[in-house]
Amino acid sequence: MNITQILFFLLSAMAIFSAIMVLVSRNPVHSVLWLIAVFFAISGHYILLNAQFLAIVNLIVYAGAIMVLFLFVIMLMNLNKDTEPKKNIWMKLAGVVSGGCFLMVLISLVRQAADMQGKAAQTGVGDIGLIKNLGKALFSDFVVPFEISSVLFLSAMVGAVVIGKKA
Amino acid sequence: MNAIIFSALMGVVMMFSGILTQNKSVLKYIAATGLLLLIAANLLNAEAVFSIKVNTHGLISFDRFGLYFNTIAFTATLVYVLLSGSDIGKVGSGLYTADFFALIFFVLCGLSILSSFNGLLMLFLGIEILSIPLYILTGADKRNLKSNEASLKYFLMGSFTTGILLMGIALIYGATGSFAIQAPPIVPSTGMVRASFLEVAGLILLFVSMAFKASAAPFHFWTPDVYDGAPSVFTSFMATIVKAAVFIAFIRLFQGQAVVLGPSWKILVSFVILATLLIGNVTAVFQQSVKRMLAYSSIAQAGFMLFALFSGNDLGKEGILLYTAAYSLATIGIFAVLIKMNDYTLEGFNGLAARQPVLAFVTTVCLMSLAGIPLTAGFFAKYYMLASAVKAGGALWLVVIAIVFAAISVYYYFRVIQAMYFREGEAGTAPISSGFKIMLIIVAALIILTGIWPSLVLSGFYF
Amino acid sequence: MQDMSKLVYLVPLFPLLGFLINGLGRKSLSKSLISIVGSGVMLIAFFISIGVFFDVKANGATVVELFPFIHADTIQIPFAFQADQLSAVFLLIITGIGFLIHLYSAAYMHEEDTQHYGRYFAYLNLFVFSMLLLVLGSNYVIMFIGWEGVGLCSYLLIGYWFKNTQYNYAAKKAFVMNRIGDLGFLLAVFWILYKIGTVTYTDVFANVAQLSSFDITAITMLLFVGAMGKSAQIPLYTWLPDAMAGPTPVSALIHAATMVTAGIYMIARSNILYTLAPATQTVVAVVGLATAIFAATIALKQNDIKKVLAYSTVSQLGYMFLGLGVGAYTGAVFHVMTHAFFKALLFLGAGSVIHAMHHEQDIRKMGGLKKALPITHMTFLLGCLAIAGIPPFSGFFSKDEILMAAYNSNPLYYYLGLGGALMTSFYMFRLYAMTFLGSFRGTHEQQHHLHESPSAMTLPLIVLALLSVIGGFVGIPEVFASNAHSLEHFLAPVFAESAKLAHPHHLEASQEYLMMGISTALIIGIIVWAVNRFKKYTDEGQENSGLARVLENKWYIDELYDAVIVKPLHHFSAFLKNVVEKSGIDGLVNGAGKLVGYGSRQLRLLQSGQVGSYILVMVMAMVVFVLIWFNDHTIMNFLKKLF
Amino acid sequence: MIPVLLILIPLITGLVTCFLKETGLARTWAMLSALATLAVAVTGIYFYSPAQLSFDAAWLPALGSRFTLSLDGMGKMLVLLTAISYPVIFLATNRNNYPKASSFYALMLLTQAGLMGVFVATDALVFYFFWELALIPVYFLCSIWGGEKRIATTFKFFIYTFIGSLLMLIGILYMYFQTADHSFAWKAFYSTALSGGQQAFLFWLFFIAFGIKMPVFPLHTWQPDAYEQSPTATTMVLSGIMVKMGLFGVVRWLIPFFPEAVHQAGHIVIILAVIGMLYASFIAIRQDDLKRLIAYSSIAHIGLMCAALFVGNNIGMEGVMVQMFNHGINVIGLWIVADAIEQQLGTRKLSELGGLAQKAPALAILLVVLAFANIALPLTNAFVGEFLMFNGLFRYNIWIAAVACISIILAAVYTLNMVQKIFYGEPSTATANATDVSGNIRLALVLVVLLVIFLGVYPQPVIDLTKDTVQAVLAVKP
Amino acid sequence: MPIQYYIFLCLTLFSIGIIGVLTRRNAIIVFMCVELMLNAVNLLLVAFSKMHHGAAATVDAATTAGIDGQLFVFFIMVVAAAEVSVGLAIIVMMFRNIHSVDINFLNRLKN
Repeated sequence: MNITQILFFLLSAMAIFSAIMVLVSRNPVHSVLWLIAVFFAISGHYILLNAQFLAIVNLIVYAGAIMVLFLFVIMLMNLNKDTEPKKNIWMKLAGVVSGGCFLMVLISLVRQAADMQGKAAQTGVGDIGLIKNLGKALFSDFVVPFEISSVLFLSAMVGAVVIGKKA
Repeated sequence: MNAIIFSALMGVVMMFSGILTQNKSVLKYIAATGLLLLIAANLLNAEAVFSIKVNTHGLISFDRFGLYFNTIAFTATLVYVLLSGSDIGKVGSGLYTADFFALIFFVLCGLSILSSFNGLLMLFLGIEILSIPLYILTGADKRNLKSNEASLKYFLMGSFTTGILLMGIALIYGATGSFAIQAPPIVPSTGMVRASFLEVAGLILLFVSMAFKASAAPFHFWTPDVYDGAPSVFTSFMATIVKAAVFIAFIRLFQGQAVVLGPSWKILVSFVILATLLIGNVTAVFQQSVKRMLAYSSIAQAGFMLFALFSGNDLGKEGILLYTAAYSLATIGIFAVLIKMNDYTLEGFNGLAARQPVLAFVTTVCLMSLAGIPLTAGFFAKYYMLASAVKAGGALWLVVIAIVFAAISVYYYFRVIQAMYFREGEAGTAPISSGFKIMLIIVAALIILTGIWPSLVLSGFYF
Repeated sequence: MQDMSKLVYLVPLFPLLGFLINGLGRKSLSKSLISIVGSGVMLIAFFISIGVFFDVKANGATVVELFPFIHADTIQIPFAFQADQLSAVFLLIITGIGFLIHLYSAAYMHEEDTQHYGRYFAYLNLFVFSMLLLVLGSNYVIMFIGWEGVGLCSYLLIGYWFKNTQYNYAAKKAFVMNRIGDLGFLLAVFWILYKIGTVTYTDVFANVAQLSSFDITAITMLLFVGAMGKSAQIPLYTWLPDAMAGPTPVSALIHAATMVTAGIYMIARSNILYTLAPATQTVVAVVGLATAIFAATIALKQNDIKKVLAYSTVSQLGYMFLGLGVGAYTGAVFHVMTHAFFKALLFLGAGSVIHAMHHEQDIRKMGGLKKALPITHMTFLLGCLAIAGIPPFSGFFSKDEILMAAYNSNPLYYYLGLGGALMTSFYMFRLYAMTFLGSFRGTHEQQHHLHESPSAMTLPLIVLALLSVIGGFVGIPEVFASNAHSLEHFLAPVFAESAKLAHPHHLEASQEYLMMGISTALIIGIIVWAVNRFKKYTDEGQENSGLARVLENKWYIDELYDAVIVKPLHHFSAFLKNVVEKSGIDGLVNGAGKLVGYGSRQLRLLQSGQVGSYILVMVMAMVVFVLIWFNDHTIMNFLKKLF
Repeated sequence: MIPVLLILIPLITGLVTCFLKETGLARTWAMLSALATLAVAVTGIYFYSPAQLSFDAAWLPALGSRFTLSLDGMGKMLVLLTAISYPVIFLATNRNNYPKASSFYALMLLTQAGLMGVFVATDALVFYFFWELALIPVYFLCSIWGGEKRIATTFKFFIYTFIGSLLMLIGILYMYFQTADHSFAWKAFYSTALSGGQQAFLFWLFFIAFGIKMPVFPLHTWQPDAYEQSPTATTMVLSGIMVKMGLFGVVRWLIPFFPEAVHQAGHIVIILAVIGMLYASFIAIRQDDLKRLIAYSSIAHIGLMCAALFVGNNIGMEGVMVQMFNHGINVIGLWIVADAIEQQLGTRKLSELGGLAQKAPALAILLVVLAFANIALPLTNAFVGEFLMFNGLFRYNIWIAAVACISIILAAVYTLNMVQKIFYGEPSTATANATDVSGNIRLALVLVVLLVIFLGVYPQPVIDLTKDTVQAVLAVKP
Repeated sequence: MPIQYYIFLCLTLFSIGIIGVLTRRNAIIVFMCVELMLNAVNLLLVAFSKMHHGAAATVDAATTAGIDGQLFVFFIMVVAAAEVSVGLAIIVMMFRNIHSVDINFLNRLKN
């Protein structure tokens, strides 16, 4: 086990544990914080995979901006305590079971996938994840979607204004 | 590319015109003019006279199928705006009319992307550009709890589905290393198709998420609630043009994938068709609210549109165009009338024929078109779907079942006709302008004309 | 009289004209005009018939084709008339007696108001027209037209007094029973058409050889079923007595000149087929004989003057069928003729009595009418003598011919037939004695109004009485004078083919004389006994018991039919209507609709409104989809097995 | 051009009628239109050559469907029936004051256009179109102007027939893909060879559609209700002409295409039809409602026609042709009487009627003639048809024919029952103040009765008219 | 790292997200679970991207294969951000009206 593997497993464990904590936390604020922990773990993975740009963006956009927005809303609504009444236990069970089933069938599918046998993701090497390369690609091959996503933002903006404005 | 650029630009124009004027009819006519421009631009593109050349690096490809669909969708939107445009201003506080129009144009931008995407990235972006404005339009009536609820439901389920879609894309990417829509894999001499399990899983997830957007059972659950809760004007838009776009994308995406999925593809699709027809038609029978009935009926219609996917031949592609045109026109017509009604329940329609003969007549034509009665556009729409399935072969049993459900659909569509014509009542409506009536009559005439001579719509579009 | 046969279509045409004139003009024409038209057309028809008769006699048969009736594919059915010996005889009977009945009706029905009077004559003319079609047609289809036509007219005339529901039932019964027979006839026609390809008599009879013996038996049996219905044989006879509901002249027309003789005519017409089908012949003979005796027993105890006559008709028809069954076609036709004379006479006489008695028909309430109605009495007596078979009255000759032929075929037929003849004389003279002899048993008012009928009514009686007396001389049997049977000679061409196949073995003349003597003696004895017994009849209102009661109630046959056939059928159709249709088939259809409604109410519950459950279903569906993909081959195989 | 005119005249006049506000005007206009159609039909049929009786124009080139119309013998006969019936129907229902008369007459004329189209179409898709065009106006006619339970009843009728038509559509589609050059033309269907399995499958798809329309047992339950609830004019069209669409369909669009299946499944159909005849006759015996009685009697008659269609011999088929025409005439006559009674007395319960013969002798006589036509008495028109049909059936199977023949007895029972209960006996409270029919109704009835008798005595015109169709249809042997 | 590890990890995270959506009633937390699902996808995409890059790099060291996967992640983030802004606006609007973010209260529309 080299350091990469150790880091991988560590980060994975952290991600999964934090993800589960997001679910089980009664307090929404805790959930948000656990989710941020998940994002950090994932960013760690990105770094392991030599995708530094995404790692940073993930931290800034997700863990930073988006989660702060969440926190902000939760605070705004004063939901920072355990307000969620108990959900029907059967519904919960059904949710867990079907989610579990989903995982099971997908994993069994992937395990049988012959073309994934023996393949590995590069860790620590390869420079496609560097901002220089990504930027080049973004503004050459992917310039159309990049521009188009502005429409998305525009409509999100309009929407947020329309919906968010009082009255 | 014209359509995408112009629709986005028109969205911006609408936003700004909202600053310049609050006059709703002016806004309506600006939008209508914009749509005319859009149609013209798209037609120019389709006729290869003028198009803005952009190097999309293969991410988008414009073909006749997509461009033709754009024309249909834009025309339908134009009809929609002319018919119900003035009702858009009445939604919510009435302050955001320009923004609603802008959002509609952004939806059209998403629609143009969906009709011409050439890779999963553009599909994803297109769907999101289509969906996000819709979440907002659904919740546009902010004081109305039903509208709020519909919006939140739509949003939660929609974003969940986005997750599913993305997982599907990721798995496909893992298997193929690209986001392009796959050409059919080479069939080895043994006749067996060796598809990567990962790709299969991805396709299934993709199928599920597209089925969700197309409101095919068992992923349809959002449809009745959202259509019911959303302001009726926007329901009209969502149930017609948006839905049509999703179907076009669906077919674009899955043509050729049938081979990858192997024999189970037909099983899957026929299962979905059956479930959709069953739930859509049978549940609609019970509904007392015409609006909610139309929501279920749109599910049922989706069941029929899925035949194009099932058969996967050119007849199906031609048919889906006609279907979207016929279905959109009829549904827009009905909704335009529905919006004017004081009471959305069946009782509310009682005796409409005596009080508003034009409204009743046009509604009847529209309902008949939806039911697929000959001499209306809806007949040829259904006809093409069934024909494509028969041509594809091996699905006669499915076609027969579809026929039975079509008969059930007559039941609930005709209940409205019965209410209007055969029952006594005081159907109350908002004041009706004569322009509105003329527009309605044009819609009815279009439906009947297409029903008698469908080549009008399909001319120049045969594969 | 040359070429008179060519004009044979005029014979039915005139009654048809009469029907149209009287039918359409029943409101505008006066009564006398109506009766003149009604009777006049008959008279003209009668004259033409005479012409035709002599033409046929001189020049043989002629076929007159009017227009193609049905020409479809290989079927060629022309609307054509055939004037030959058989039809000529019937023409004379029908138009002649028909005319007399029309004449009689003119007076008898005079109380009716003009409109109904016109209707009556129209029906009467139509009746004659139908009968003429029946006997004149040159093929079975035209015969069938007449065949059904007389059924229709009997329906109309029996139900002439339509206000009376009972009468309507009788009319309906007559029609339906006739239809049962018609069904047999129709099937026979189909059979002939199928096997021979034509229904024209001459072609059919010429090609009998194409038929297997099974075919012939089947065809003749089916035809006989038709005859049973029309000529009121067991088991389809019950309509005829009920048909008394119509006006009395109508009964005379039905019983004497038209309708009931159709069966005889048809079998005589198809004689060659019957001769080739011995099995059917036996059936015909047995059914005829049974009917003759059975009806006679019923007649013994009837008290309605017309009912007695009606059962006597049934009985006499039985004799005719006996004659047909034993191959004595001429005898049967002969009996038709004489029977037409005396039965018309008797009915018209009865009508005269009823007329005088103000529509009283119960003979228990009559008696001693001899003085009040001298002409009626005299003619009626002659009629009774004729039907009883006293020589030299007409009935003797014809009945004797049939019985002799029956003896030749099977002596048992003869003995039973003789028994029937004895009963005939008994009930006829019981009727005669109770009506005309003894003392009057009716009300004083009736007695006060008793009077002889007008001459329009008595004239036909006299003519018919004359015919009844002398009518038998056209068929003097071989034993009395050789070659004196002019009717047989005349009809010989019609029965020629059958005659070739028959193996007649004549009785010794002495034996024949002996049998005639004994039977005549017995009949006279019975007559004397009956007259003596019933001329002192007093109406004490006593109830009959035992066999007499059974006879009075006609062996309870009507009740039996009602219980065995009519009621079950009614229950069956009620069951179909109320259970099978409503709850069964329609229930299924409506049930499908209800099922959809129920499904709708259940399916809507899926739409719980909870986002969580919606997504749950989605996730489960995804799992199922993946599983489907894993097992696609299993599923495909399953589906293939299913479809 | 004639076939086009036959469709266009009622279609255009019908559309025009929508805009005539005045009742009397609409009525006259409709009558004129019907007469014009009749004139065109008669001229076309008797004075034009076959070439002039067909029409061909491009319609949906991509679908392989052309707007082709042509008139053969059976088509001529049914066109004639339709053309004759309409003036009679308008005449007889002239006095029924339908509210919104202009819409009423417009829809009636549209129905006529549809019917005409069905009878002249030689392209399957065109045929299907007209098939439905004939149905939709009827739906509105019945639902708006019908009786008390009209909405539910008509709805059932509509959905019932709609399912049938859709099944036929699938059949048509399937056939379309089997044809060599992907065409809907009758000729293309005709010359397409199909395997036995395909034939059997298609046979039932088509037959159910036609069988519902006829209707044949056990698909008949919409019919008595629909006849009972519809306005009489529509009932006349429904029973007089529309049911012929089913029979027509079988002859034109079924028998020539699937000879093998007809040979095999025909047996089942014949047995079903014969069961239906007896079944309907038995039910008719117990009917108290005049309209329902006529309806069930009609089912019985149609049953015979349906059976005779499948016997596969000329005689039976020719009988059907004759009977199609005659049944149309007769049943319209019966409905006129039923309507006259109901309009005047306000009831059609047999148990409440009686004694009408005294009050309305003319009506009584006319009905009696029609009643006897209904039981196929010789010299009425129905006899010829039934004679030929039973004959055909007899050639097919003696036992089936014998059983089927029982219906002629049952027909006598229920028809005479009807006549007796309406007309005979003493007048009831309902009929005490009745008056005789007069004016238009009388004229219409007299016309019908004259036709009944004329065609009963001289049926040859109808036989000659349809001879070619019968021969052509039966030329196909499995 | 063997790609299977990444797949398992991401599917697990994804499923946890699904389970969260199914079991929680707080709309915000449900939404957060959706974000978790998106992140699982992101990680998977990056892993695949590196896998394909690695495979291609053995042939051509200068290849940019796999870069599209990472760009896709970028776009997902863009969309997610837009979605969040709209979604939270909707939730806030909802909260304003019914003073709750419990999705079980969303049951006016049913049947």
